[in-house]
Amino acid sequence: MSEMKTAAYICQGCGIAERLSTKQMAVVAQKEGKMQVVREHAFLCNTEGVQMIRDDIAREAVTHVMIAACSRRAKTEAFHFPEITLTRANIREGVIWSQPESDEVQEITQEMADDYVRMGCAEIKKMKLPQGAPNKARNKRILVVGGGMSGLTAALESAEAGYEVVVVEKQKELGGWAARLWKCVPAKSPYIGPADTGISALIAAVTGHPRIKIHLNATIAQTGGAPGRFQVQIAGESGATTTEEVGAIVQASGFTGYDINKLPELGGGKSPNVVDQAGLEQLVIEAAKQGRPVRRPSDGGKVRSVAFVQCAGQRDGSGKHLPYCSGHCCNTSIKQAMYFKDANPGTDTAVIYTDLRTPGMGEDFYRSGQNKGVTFTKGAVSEVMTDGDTCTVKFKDLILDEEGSIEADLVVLATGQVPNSGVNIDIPEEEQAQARPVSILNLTYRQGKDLPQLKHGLTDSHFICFPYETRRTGIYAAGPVRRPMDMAQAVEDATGAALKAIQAVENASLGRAAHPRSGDLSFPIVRLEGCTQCKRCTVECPFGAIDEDEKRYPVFNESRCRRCGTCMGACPVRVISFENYSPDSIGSQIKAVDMPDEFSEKPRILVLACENDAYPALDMAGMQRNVYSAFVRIIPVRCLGSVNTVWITDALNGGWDGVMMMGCRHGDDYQCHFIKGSELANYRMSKIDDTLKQLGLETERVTTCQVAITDSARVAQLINDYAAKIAEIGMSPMKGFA
Amino acid sequence: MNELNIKYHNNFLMEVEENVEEGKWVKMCMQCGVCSGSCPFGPHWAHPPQELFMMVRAGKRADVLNSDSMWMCTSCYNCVVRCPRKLPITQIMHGLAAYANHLGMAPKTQPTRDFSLLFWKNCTRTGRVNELRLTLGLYFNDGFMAGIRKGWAMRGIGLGLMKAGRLNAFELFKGHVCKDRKGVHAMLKKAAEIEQRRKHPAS
Amino acid sequence: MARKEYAFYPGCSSQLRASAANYLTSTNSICKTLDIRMTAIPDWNCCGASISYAGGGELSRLVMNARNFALSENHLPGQDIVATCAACWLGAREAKHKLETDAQLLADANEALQEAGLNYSGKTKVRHMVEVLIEDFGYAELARPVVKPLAGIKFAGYVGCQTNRPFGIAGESFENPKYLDRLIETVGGEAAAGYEQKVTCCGGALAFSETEKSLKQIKEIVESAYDHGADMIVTPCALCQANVEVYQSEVNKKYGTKLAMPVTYYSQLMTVAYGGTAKEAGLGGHIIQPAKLQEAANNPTPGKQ
Amino acid sequence: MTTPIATSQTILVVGGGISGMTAALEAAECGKQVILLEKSPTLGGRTALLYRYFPKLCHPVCGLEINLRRLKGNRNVRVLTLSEVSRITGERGNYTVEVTVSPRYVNENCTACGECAKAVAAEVPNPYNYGLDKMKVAYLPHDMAYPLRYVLDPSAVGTEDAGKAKAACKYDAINPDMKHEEMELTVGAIIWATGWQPYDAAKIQPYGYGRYPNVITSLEFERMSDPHGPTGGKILRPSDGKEAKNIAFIQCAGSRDENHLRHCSRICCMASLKQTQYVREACGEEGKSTVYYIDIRAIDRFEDFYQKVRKDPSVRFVKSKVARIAQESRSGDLILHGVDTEGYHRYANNHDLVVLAVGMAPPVKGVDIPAEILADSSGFLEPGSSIFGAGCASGPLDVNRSVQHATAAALRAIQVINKAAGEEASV
Repeated sequence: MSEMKTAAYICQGCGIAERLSTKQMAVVAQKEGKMQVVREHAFLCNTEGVQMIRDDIAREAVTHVMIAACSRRAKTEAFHFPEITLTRANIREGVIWSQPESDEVQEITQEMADDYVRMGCAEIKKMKLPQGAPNKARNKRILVVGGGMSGLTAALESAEAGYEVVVVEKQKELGGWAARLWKCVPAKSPYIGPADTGISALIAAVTGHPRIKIHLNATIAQTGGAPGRFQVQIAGESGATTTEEVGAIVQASGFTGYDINKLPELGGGKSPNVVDQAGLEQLVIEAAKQGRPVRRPSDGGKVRSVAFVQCAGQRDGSGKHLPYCSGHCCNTSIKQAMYFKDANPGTDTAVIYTDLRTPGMGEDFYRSGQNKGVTFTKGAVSEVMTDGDTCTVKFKDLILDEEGSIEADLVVLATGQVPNSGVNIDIPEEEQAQARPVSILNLTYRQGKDLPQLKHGLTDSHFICFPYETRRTGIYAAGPVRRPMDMAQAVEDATGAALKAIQAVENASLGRAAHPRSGDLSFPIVRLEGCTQCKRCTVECPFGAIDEDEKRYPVFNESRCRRCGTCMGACPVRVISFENYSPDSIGSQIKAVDMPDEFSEKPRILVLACENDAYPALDMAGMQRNVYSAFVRIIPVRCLGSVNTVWITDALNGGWDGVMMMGCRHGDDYQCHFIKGSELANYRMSKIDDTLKQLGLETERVTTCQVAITDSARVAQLINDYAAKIAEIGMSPMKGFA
Repeated sequence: MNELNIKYHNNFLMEVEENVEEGKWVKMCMQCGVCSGSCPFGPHWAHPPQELFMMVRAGKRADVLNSDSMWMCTSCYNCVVRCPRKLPITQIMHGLAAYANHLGMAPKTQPTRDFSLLFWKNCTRTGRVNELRLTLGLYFNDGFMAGIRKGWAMRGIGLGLMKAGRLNAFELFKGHVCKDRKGVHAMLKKAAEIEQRRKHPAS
Repeated sequence: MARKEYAFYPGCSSQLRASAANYLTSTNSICKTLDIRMTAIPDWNCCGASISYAGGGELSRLVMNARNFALSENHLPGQDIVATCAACWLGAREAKHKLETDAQLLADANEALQEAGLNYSGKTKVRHMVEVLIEDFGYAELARPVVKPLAGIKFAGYVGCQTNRPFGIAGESFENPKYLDRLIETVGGEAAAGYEQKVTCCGGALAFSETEKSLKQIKEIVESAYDHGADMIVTPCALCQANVEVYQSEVNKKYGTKLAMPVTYYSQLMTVAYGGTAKEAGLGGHIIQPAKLQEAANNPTPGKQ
Repeated sequence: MTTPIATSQTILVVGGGISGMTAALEAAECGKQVILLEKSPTLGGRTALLYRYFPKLCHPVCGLEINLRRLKGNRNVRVLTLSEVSRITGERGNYTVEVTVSPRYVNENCTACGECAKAVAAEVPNPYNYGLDKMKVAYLPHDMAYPLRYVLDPSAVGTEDAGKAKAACKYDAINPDMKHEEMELTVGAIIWATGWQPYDAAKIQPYGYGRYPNVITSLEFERMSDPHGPTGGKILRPSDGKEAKNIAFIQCAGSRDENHLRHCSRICCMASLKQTQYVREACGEEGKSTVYYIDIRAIDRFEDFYQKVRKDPSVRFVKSKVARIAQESRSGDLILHGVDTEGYHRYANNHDLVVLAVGMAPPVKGVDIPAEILADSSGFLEPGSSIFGAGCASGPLDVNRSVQHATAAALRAIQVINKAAGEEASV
């Protein structure tokens, strides 16, 4: 784009003109804002108003536009000018709707509006139209790690959408757990009996697919690069490695069954007649191969009675075993009991459960199990005795409220799924569990070899609305490695993960950000000559986007980056910025406001509000006419993580009386969309007290608070309380020194 | 295996399925307890229906058949219309009671059992119920003196009904009857035979 | 030729000189008014009722009903069987349902019926008198003959169990059936709104064998009627009528209460409203006298001398 | 309104709840053209009417905000509100879809300034609060509504309110003469994300919903707990407006019941566990919650939340399907009758409010859709249908799984249009 031509448009609609002097705002834009074109309009968002702006862009070659009207969250369809740089001053929600309508406050309300115009004008001059990451990454192949049900599904679905796929499976054949099942729980009606797993058909489809390449007996020796340009070294049996270039990765590394030897009280490892669900599948498959009924492992005797113990080593509160429920086990036990009932209704099968969990259509399957004569009893199993060829399951029958016992030839322990999620990068390697976990991806990332884990070793997303947020752009977990699940869900999950992988390569090829700033073309630019190699950016990036080169300089991988600006906030020397969001674009706004002197009794409070939750809450405060102090000036930020302490010190030096930061909730149930942003801000601000003392300022002059998007009433209260506090401690002594 | 070892095996369940009216439904209970909570005589059940079903599945044969719980069923059908699994609970209760009685395992002095037998005897004797005999029969069921006592206790009612013309002394001598009594009896005899045949095809 | 014809199944208690004779009397009266011809099934027999289960096996109890069906088919072809007694209706209705849904049972039943020289095709419909009134006539039709609206009398509509569950009257709910209240209003009476004990069980047959246990329920059924300021209880069920009326004295003995709540049949209300005499309404047959209804019966019909 | 240009390269998403929005956005962010159809005046669906999500107790509108921002920034998605599919013909790769658009009576000029709402007098039951309160006939569905445009309720048309609203609008945005419109769309793939319906609680007769004012549904309870809801976040008894402190949660209200819904609705256990925490939030130590359940279905890592609530002394669990509810006519309190089946204990428990955890019924049908659509025994869309189910239209799912499912549906749709375009090989 050629040289900058700025324009300011001031809307008079929605009561703005009735409440404020738009003329004066126009003057401010012209005189102080130095806008080259300044226009007022009675109804800026209507076709005529928008056409006026378009004409200026076309005829006057306007490149930078500041619109003073409603919130940037409103009228986005009308004010859509992708070809120019745009910012908006929030005069409607932010001023006239949040301020009372009365003459005595007219003056301070007008000051508020004027300042927002000043800030908008200051900001727009510091913004550039983002061009998208320069070194675009164009590889669109999808790497699928794991050749089980999830992996094969992800591979086939991606290939069917037209994408090249590379599958890496550590075993010598495809199929994973699914291939080790005799039958599976039905995924569609009728839900009356065990169904075919369909795995062989899937294997055939994958192996026969022209766009799918398969590596068997292979593991990932190393993964470097970024979305659109991953370099993956695949180690074969011999140890020799081949390198594949791919654009995105689906990690479907599956799960390992919980070791029944850890359950001796339930007979685990003490008798061949006590097996886990996988063990039973094996027995059934062997029997089927030989065309005979399942025999008792210990002596090949007849199996007349089978007992299924649910939640074995699961839902455990003691901390010894798995704390979670694996979801599929109830249906799986019903299915396995049906194996026996379908073969010989005379065989006794009992399922001992505490909560039977057969959600959705599983209820039909449960009914069918009962109908086939499977006995269900609500009981807590205390012990499985394994002396002799018949086992005795001792339990408390919770319905009959008495001790019960079942004699069984075969006892099946419904143990849980342990995710194959590799190394837990959040604890130092030396502190890793004695059984040193083997890394799955062997990422060369500065922040560790594998995907970050959420809890219980699961690589699940923390976000309910966004299940594919793995904190490593372009790498998506699918299937039981992400969360315990049954086969039907794994298929859905893998298909969804495949889409996210495809989306990642498409975004990377256009130098575009992925969720939550989807489509953002800006990207972090670093002035390395100023860098002090402090490594804060590389350590604090929530998405592991920044590596370090041998000289310990940061290496930015744009296509891994989510544009949250945490690095920008972290940088003590302010060498990191975005084209349209930088220390300067915010700093200049802070400096732009008209600062009344200390006798004016007009304090100024800077509010830095997270644009994801706090800013919408403030908008809605306006929509609901929740009045707040006219002394605040609100600046939306991408995330509190992007707040650089220089803004705070600049503000205080510039005579601002208080600085308030509004971010998302942090802690275990954090709601920050960039994972650690609000927490980091909180941490950084805790360090700022010394600076304040040096300046001879009260620590209350800087505060941070956690705000939810629904806090439209609370934000107003928070502001007013803080304004009162500032009034209490008095005006800043720094005024006039700047 | 003795009864202790066949706990939670299907032996007794199968016995119930073969011999008890609607017994094949017992296995379908999911232990929600809505039946137990719906019964107007609930407090008088040592084991409410859903518990009886669990006991059947747990193989507690004697405990079930000796119980007088199922004799508490008033045939109000509350449980039936509320059961989320649509079990015909009223019929199953009647069936269990009848089967216990058939095996001679029902509690000996169970008034409803006595009344039930008496009613059937009474109504099949002539094809129609003889209310006076039925009432007296009930009183005198466990001994003459007891009958006098109960009769005396209820005399108000008896006399009241007489006065109201709703209990008729003349029924003692010649009450309501079916003309074709012979046919009725033959029919019932045959029905009994057929039921035997169905239960034990061998014999 | 009557307007409507049905095969009548009175049942043991609703026959002449039986405990619910007054139900029969009043039913006959309204049939006269509505021009319904009810022909008793020749030589009908007892349905076995729910209570006979320990005595007779499933099939035995079934054939008792099948016999009535067969007789009806032979002698009153094409006519629906109509019962007034809730227990008789339910017994028959259930039997009918089983024979319909189980071909084996039907075959067995017919094998047994042969002994009595009978056969049942499985066609006949089994209905309750209330169904006939509501479905074949409708409330408007039933209101037409009303000459003596029962204004000023408040009735607690006690539906009980067996006309209500498990089959019930089409379109009615198990927990809060409304048809009885509507019948009461149809004849100009006031229905006690929100009468909670509407569908509470009176103990049924167990009122005889387990009187002590049943009294509590009967007490609640009656007391709730008092709480709602009802002058009397109305019911469609002979057993409910008997239990709730007859055992009030026992309740009083046991709980020291002074209950004396009359219990009547809807058919008695209709008879009186249609201008019938106390005798035609069978109002003599009560232990606790439905005074207000008797009064109404004895008052001259407006516009008649 | 002009019919948007659509071709066999376009994906149609029916339903603007979180599943539909997700499917549309995920496809659009892969560069595909999408039309997103919503029958109500705003996107957001049912999740927009929830107070908090389990297990994090975070706010659904937070995710809605992000999705709306994705939508505002993405020109590949065209949104049609107040629009319903009336007929679909054709097959995969080439469908013709007939759409009926109901009038909003408010055009694009609307700035959401709210003057029309001030002007009108009449009120109607507010569907966004499940009828617990009323709203003006000129209204903004809620603060997160998208499009951010007012709506004139059809009941106002032809009344003087319509005139008042029109007069009050400076921007000529209100037009009471708008008519229904029919449009025909050509699309390559269809994603069916029509969500779910709460089961009609009145049908569960023993619980007296509709007869007893203090028996409410779990969805009504969500609105009641929300500070932006009809009671300002106070849990108030409908009968007398008193604060409820002793609350019963009845699980499987309709679900797992052959008289009602044959399936398990999956979410209700977690929803009630979550709502017990609302009681804590609203009443503190005084709040008491009792959960009546058959099996607590806290699947996979939701178990953590269940264990947390188990430890909460203010929450009691009773393993029992409540048999019936009676009302104490004087106090309006409710007496729950039943049997705790863990060892047979009869109870008659008094509560001042009862919340029925109503099940998920499939979306109401009545659309003329191609025969090859498969439905299961409960009427949910099955895998293998030519039209791709997304979210709860295909079965009872929680939000997380709905989104997962919708993301998968987006890929299935992309496969179809890529094949139609013969792009597969060329990617």
